[in-house]
Amino acid sequence: MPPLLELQNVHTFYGHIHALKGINLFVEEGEVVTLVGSNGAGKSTSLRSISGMVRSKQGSIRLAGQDIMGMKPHEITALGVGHVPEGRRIFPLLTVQENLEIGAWNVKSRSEISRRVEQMFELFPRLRERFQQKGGTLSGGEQQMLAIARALMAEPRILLLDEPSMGLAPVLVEGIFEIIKKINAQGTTILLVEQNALMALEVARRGYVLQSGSLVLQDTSVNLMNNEMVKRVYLGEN
Amino acid sequence: MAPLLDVRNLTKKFGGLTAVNNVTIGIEPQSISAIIGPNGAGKTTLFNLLTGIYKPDTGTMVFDGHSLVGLRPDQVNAAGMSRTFQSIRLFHGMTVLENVMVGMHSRLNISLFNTLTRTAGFNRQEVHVKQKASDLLRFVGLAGKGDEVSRNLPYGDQRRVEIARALASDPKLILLDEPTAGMNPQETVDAMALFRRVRDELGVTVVLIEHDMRVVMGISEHISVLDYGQKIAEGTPDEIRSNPRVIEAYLGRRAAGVVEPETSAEVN
Amino acid sequence: QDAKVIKIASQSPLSGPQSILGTSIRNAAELAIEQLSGPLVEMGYSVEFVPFDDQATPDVGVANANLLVNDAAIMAVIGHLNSGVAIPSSEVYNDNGLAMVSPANTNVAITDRGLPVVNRICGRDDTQGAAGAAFAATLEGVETVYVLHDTTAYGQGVADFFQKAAAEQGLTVLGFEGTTETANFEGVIQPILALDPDLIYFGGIYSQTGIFINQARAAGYEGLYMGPDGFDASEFAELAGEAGVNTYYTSVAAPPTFYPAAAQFIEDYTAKFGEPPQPFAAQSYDSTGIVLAAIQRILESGEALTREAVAAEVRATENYEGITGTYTFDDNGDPELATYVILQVVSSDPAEWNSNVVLDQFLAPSPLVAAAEAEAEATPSS
Amino acid sequence: MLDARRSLGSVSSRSILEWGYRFILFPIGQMLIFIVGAALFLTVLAFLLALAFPEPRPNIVLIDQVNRQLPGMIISGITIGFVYAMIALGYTLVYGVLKFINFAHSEIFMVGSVVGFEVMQRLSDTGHLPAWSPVFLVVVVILMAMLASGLLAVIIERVAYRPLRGAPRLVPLISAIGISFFMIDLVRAVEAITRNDFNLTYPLNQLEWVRSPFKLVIGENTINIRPTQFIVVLGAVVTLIALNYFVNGTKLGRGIRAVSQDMTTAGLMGINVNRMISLTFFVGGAFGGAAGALFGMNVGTVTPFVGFIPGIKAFTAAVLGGIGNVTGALLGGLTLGLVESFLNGLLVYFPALGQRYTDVFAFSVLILILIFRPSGLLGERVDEKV
Amino acid sequence: MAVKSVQQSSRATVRAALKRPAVAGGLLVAYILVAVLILNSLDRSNLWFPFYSTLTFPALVLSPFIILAAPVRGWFKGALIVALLFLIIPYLGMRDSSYLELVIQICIFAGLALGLNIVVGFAGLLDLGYIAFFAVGAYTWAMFTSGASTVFNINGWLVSGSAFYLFIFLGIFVAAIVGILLGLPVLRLRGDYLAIVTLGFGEMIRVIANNLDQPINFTNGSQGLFGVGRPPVPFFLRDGVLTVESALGLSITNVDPLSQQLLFYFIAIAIIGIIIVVARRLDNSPIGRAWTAIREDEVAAIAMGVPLVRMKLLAFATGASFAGAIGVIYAAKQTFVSPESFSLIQSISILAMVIVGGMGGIRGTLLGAVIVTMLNLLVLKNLSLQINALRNVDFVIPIINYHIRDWPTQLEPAKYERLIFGLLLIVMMIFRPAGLLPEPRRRMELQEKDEEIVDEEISPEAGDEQPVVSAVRPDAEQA
Ligand SMILES: Nc1ncnc2c1ncn2[C@@H]1O[C@H](COP(=O)(O)OP(=O)(O)OP(=O)(O)O)[C@@H](O)[C@H]1O
Ligand SMILES: Nc1ncnc2c1ncn2[C@@H]1O[C@H](COP(=O)(O)OP(=O)(O)OP(=O)(O)O)[C@@H](O)[C@H]1O
Ligand SMILES: [Mg+2]
Ligand SMILES: [Mg+2]
Repeated sequence: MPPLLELQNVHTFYGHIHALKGINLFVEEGEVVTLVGSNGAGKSTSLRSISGMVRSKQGSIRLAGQDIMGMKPHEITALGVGHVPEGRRIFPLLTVQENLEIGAWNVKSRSEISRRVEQMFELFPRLRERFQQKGGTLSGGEQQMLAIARALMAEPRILLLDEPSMGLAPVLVEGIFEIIKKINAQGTTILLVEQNALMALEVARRGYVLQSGSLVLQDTSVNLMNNEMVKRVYLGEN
Repeated sequence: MAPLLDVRNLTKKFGGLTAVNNVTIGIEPQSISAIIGPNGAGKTTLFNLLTGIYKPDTGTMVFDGHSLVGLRPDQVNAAGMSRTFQSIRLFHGMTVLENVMVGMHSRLNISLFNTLTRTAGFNRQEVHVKQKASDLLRFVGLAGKGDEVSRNLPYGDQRRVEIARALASDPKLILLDEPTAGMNPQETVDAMALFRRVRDELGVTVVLIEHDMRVVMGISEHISVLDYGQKIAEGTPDEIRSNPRVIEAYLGRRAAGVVEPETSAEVN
Repeated sequence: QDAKVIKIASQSPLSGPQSILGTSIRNAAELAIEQLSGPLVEMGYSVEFVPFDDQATPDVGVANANLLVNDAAIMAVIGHLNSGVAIPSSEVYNDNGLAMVSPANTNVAITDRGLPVVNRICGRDDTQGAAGAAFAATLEGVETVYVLHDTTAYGQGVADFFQKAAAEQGLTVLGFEGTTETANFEGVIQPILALDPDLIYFGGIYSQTGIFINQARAAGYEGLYMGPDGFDASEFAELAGEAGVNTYYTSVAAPPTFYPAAAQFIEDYTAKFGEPPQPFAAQSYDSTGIVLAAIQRILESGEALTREAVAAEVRATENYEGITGTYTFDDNGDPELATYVILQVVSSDPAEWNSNVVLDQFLAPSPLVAAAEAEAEATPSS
Repeated sequence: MLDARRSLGSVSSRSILEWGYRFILFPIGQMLIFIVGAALFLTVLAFLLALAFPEPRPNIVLIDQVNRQLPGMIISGITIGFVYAMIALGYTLVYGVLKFINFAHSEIFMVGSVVGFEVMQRLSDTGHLPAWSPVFLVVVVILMAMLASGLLAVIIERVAYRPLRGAPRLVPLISAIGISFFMIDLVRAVEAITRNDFNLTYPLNQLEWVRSPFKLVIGENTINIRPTQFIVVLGAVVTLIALNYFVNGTKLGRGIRAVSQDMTTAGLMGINVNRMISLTFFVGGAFGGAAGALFGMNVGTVTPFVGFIPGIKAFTAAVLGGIGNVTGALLGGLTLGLVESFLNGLLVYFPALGQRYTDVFAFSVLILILIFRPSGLLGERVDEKV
Repeated sequence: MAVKSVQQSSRATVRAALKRPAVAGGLLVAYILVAVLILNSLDRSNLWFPFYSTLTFPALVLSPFIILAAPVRGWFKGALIVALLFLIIPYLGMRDSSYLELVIQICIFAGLALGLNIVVGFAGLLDLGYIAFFAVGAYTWAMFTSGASTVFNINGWLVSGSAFYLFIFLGIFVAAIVGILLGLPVLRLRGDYLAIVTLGFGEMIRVIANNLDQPINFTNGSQGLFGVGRPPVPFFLRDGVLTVESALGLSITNVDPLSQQLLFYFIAIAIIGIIIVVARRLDNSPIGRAWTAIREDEVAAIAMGVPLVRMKLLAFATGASFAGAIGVIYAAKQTFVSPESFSLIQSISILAMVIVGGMGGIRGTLLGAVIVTMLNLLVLKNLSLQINALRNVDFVIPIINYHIRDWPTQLEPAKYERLIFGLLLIVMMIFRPAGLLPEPRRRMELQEKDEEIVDEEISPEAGDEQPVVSAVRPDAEQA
């Protein structure tokens, strides 16, 4: 059986900037996999290439065996890829509830949508308290929860998370990682990008290390945490 | 010694929300201080009030003997207080060098006549501006990158450009809003060294907002904690780390425990 | 062997809302060249016609003028329709000694500037406005008037003359307003309804004034309606519909059907262009004829054919027998005697336009001629 | 009115009554309150003016004139105000989504008015016109105009704006101007060939009901309300309510709002962004078309140049209300219509000024409002969050 | 394969050869000479005159841009341009003064475009009422010297033509003051709000000009001011014309108007020269950097010490002053000023020049002005003239055997200049969104954008703005 997500030799460009230089990676069903790398290494670009936000020039991207490269984002989303983009990007003038409903755009049944909204409120009780509030007025942590919940509304097979802890207070960072574990436990496959490599490796089973557009390391989390280079550069130990 | 910046009873409301509530903070000259607090606590708003981007509802802000209340941002900048932004706001289409040169605006003699006639004074000033801008770029570690267009720089470098740009107006005090957000640990360590050099070598007082406890605890001498717009604690890193209210509202148990003093003190 | 080329240009709006009149001026000039250039062709010349579109816009008119003066073969310009365009453009013609004969410009400044190259064969707004006012004063029950204009050189000019003459005639002028509106006149109509004048005079052109009266009647206006020769186009009937019936208008150009000599012209024009000539078409035909005759005289006299000569010879025109009358220019380029008529719209059917009834008609001398006459009268008595 | 306070989780769980309140009663009430308020305010100003200048011109007692003109000014102000509002919606919707001013919108409006004419003229040519019932006729004319203008807007977006998405904002502005020039002349060419004319007069005189105004007697004054004015107001209200429902009450509307706030993320949510943008253009264009047909019926004659002035006015109205804000467009349009109507009605009596200065004063009002409310009447005041 | 590579390499050699100064310079000279020779031999009586002149004259007018871009020495460029401006064009103008007319019009619009470029391109303020300042300049001169009976005329206080040069400065000054007065209350507004307010101001100025004939006649209202004064032609210019005439054996019939045109020609290129220098010096200075900063991010700019309102006012006033100077020249050249010349459409077409050429860049803006003006005044006009000429001789298109005469009058191209212009605008924008000659800074921004856009629908940048009622910058959204 092919892995749920598989990238082979993916090249992506921004204008003349060669951001991804032949990435190979895979994610098995049910896994949490993390991508670690410094700024500009191409982590976000990898996720964007998968979800179709940027079009890769070369290589193949497969979802459960189906080639999704070159598809438009809304088509890829329909196939079960959820993406929580860098910087949350919730719809600031829609209410929390509307934001969630937008997440289930491809779901026709009203009752199904209501059921999922209810489910999200259970996962993130904080959102239930604010369901009528405009997205733009939420605090950073709340926005992050909303962004994750919104992506989950489509019940994706795989969730791409881009730096969910960025700019959050330490106490919230803990909360977010708890939630990631919880979602995964409920059966969602997760590809996680994090600056906070330590915590990312703690929740992930496997990890990849990216350096200026290329993969330099791949291993289980435990091994990576003990790797000297990883320790020095990404875990801040010397 | 009189504080360089003396903020008293500052309040700012947005509609029904009190973003900054009766905050009093004093910043000593030549110090490195941090302001921390949960998301939405009002930290950035405080910076915006100080730099004239928002007008306070009540309260006083005295900087270097002059009141800041009612000043426009450019006047605040001219008075000697400069800043960076939480979300990087470089002039993306301009080169790195030009970005820094713009930062010098309030220190320049801008005369239409001189500009059009290209007097000797004008040319001298231009040479000086360029020289100083490259010096600053070297200072923040971007020597040789002056001609790149700023939007093409990696994120970490963009943060450095912002700092160089803020330093260009020879400020007495610089406000850094989450300067290491999105940096990896190695870059963060470098950044901390840079902040120290700003204070030690340039004599500029530093105030920063951060969520990264390694930075906060590692370099700041004084920490103020905001929550729901109010100051809930202040003191040295050690005092803050053990303050139960701060732990509950902000740090969480893990962050409070994980960061060992030695780890952060050692980095350079 | 190539024939020597003489070109005659026309300038009139060929696009835009007034292009119906403008195109008619252009077409009639073309027809005139076709029909009247025979003698010149016999002398070995070919006469070409170069129409320009001034878009009823001064800027464009002047730009065209600057363009066409550089074609040395162009000997004269027929045009324009709009005084606002003719005045600045004629300054350019004047600088280059190029003769202009206008079939339609009624603004006083056209000729009062005394430019040697500028001539017209139609009447003037001062006389037209005054004639309108004098007529209005004779209408039963008319004591108050409300004067509108379109803020153009033409419309405002003639409305102003009407207003002054109306006051002199003892009528009360309730308002004098300019409007550039072209579609929705509600705002203009409200105060008129409140002031309830006996007559509205609108110094403007049919494309605007026709729509206006339609809306004014719908809003409840029941008084009389009057205007200058800008009303004179069959399109007025179409735009105004029933609301336009009985409208009075003055004109310096009676409908072609009014001139016995123009019958053949109407027939030829209709045959060539597939529609009947609009007002000023016959005048355009005559303007062109005057130019051609002048050129013919020069060639016959053996002089060099230069623009200066043409301009001088056009000005020297005496008793030219056109299809719309006999023309002699005074020293300013006005026709010594001009026709003025007062007409009334009889039907909302555009096809009936040429059967509008002529209520009154008179020949008035140009100001120069009038002054000379006055002097002549004064001299013996003193 | 377009503030979605709560999204429609499920209609079934809510009563029709509540739905009716939210999407019909509430918006109508809001409109009514605003109209009455604005008209009252301007009336008071007019009377104050009359007190200050009792006799601005010999033999003119201003207060009498105001008395006589008041109903007429209000009615015509509301009529044209609704037309402005409907056009303004097109500007505002497109602005909301693409953040640029669709300068070609005035031509979309013009095409609506021409299509309205064509439909009626065809009916008239074939002799069907007098036979059709007024309601049916009006509905058909408006729908055809909406369809044509809506499709046109979609085509324009595809041809002239989509290739420029992501370019600096002034670039589509220029191609919009190009489209505008092109459309004017194209319509002119078509009409020139088919009708040899471009003053297009609606064959309203064949319709008995159009010619009989409602006579409203107030005191000694009789005010004629033309049926077309009535149709304009009614048509505008109905379509505006429909739009309100569409934007705030339907899933597609929510999609449009999402796209307008963040196109990229909307794509990630599974929304086909291009389709939403086309839809927005269709809706905005259809409104422009409906406004065009209503305008045409009201004024009687249209030309290919008819779009320019209402276009500028509606653009002003959109900005006045707060560009990007749908309710704002409505209020802006009504405000502008009423202000203009009052200015037109009163400036006449001041010899040194006159109606020629209406636009000057109207723009001054706009500038004043913008100085005190830099984002328009309803524009939320965003101190940019830094 | 082999063939292809040979082709490629030969193409490469050609390209390399072209880069050599000698070759490039020779080609340039040949290019200009050929254009001049063709123009010189063209005769208006030729049936195809409009067609040929449409092909060649633009080639000549555009040659400075090619010269500037060519890989030749600086002095050589300078010499070529001087020869073009001071020998070739005046000579052609003596043969056919419509060329002078065209070049003067181009200069007038180029001056306006450069002024607007300061406001829109440099400082990023969308001004839709720019033409108002042009009007202010034009009226400043026209009011005092017109033949119409304005208040100045009645009192007999007529300014003599030689005051013209003084009035250019007065025009600059008055327009700048008006710019500041208008700008003060509104420059705090952002983006599209500023656009509508400037649009309103433009219309207000026009309406006021249209109505200031009552109660006191300043502007002669809608009738416009005609017979506006012109600067006296210096005797040497007229003598020069006569000398050249006899030297080259031309027969000039209109010596006086021609000398007048030549005078305007020299004034126009002088003023454009000055404007270019001023614009470049501004761009390349702390002021220019401050403007760019404002354009890119107002909040950051003000926080970095750039006084927003003052810098915006400066941009507004500078742009206005250019228009004021040009306005004085325009009034004198045209001898006629009326409110109709200052409509919104004019503001928009100047904006179109700036954007078509390449916003923010001086050379691009000039190119935009040249191209748009030539399109309107030469190409489209000539198209109509050509068709008309063919119609006059009953020309038959050979193969398809079509009589031009049969083309319906309803579809005369003269009536559809706007349509063609509109189409060209759209096409130009689609194929060169950054303008024909983009400023490097903007070109780069745009290229990245283009390619990063995934499927055409998504620009990843779009979202960060506060939506709906946004505080947007007037130019591209660069997140
Ligand atoms: N929109 C863009 N336009 C141009 N270049 C870009 C863009 N986004 C990213 N890049 C470039 O692509 C490279 C990879 O960027 P990417 O955002 O994927 O990095 P990242 O690993 O996610 O870093 P970060 O930790 O900063 O989020 C970098 O060099 C970056 O400068
Ligand atoms: N311009 C504004 N309008 C309305 N509310 C605002 C504005 N600026 C800030 N706020 C609100 O004020 C509160 C404080 O915001 P602020 O940005 O100062 O938080 P912060 O402490 O910097 O948080 P973070 O760590 O997430 O950056 C938040 O609730 C925010 O939504
Ligand atoms: Mg990233
Ligand atoms: Mg903050």
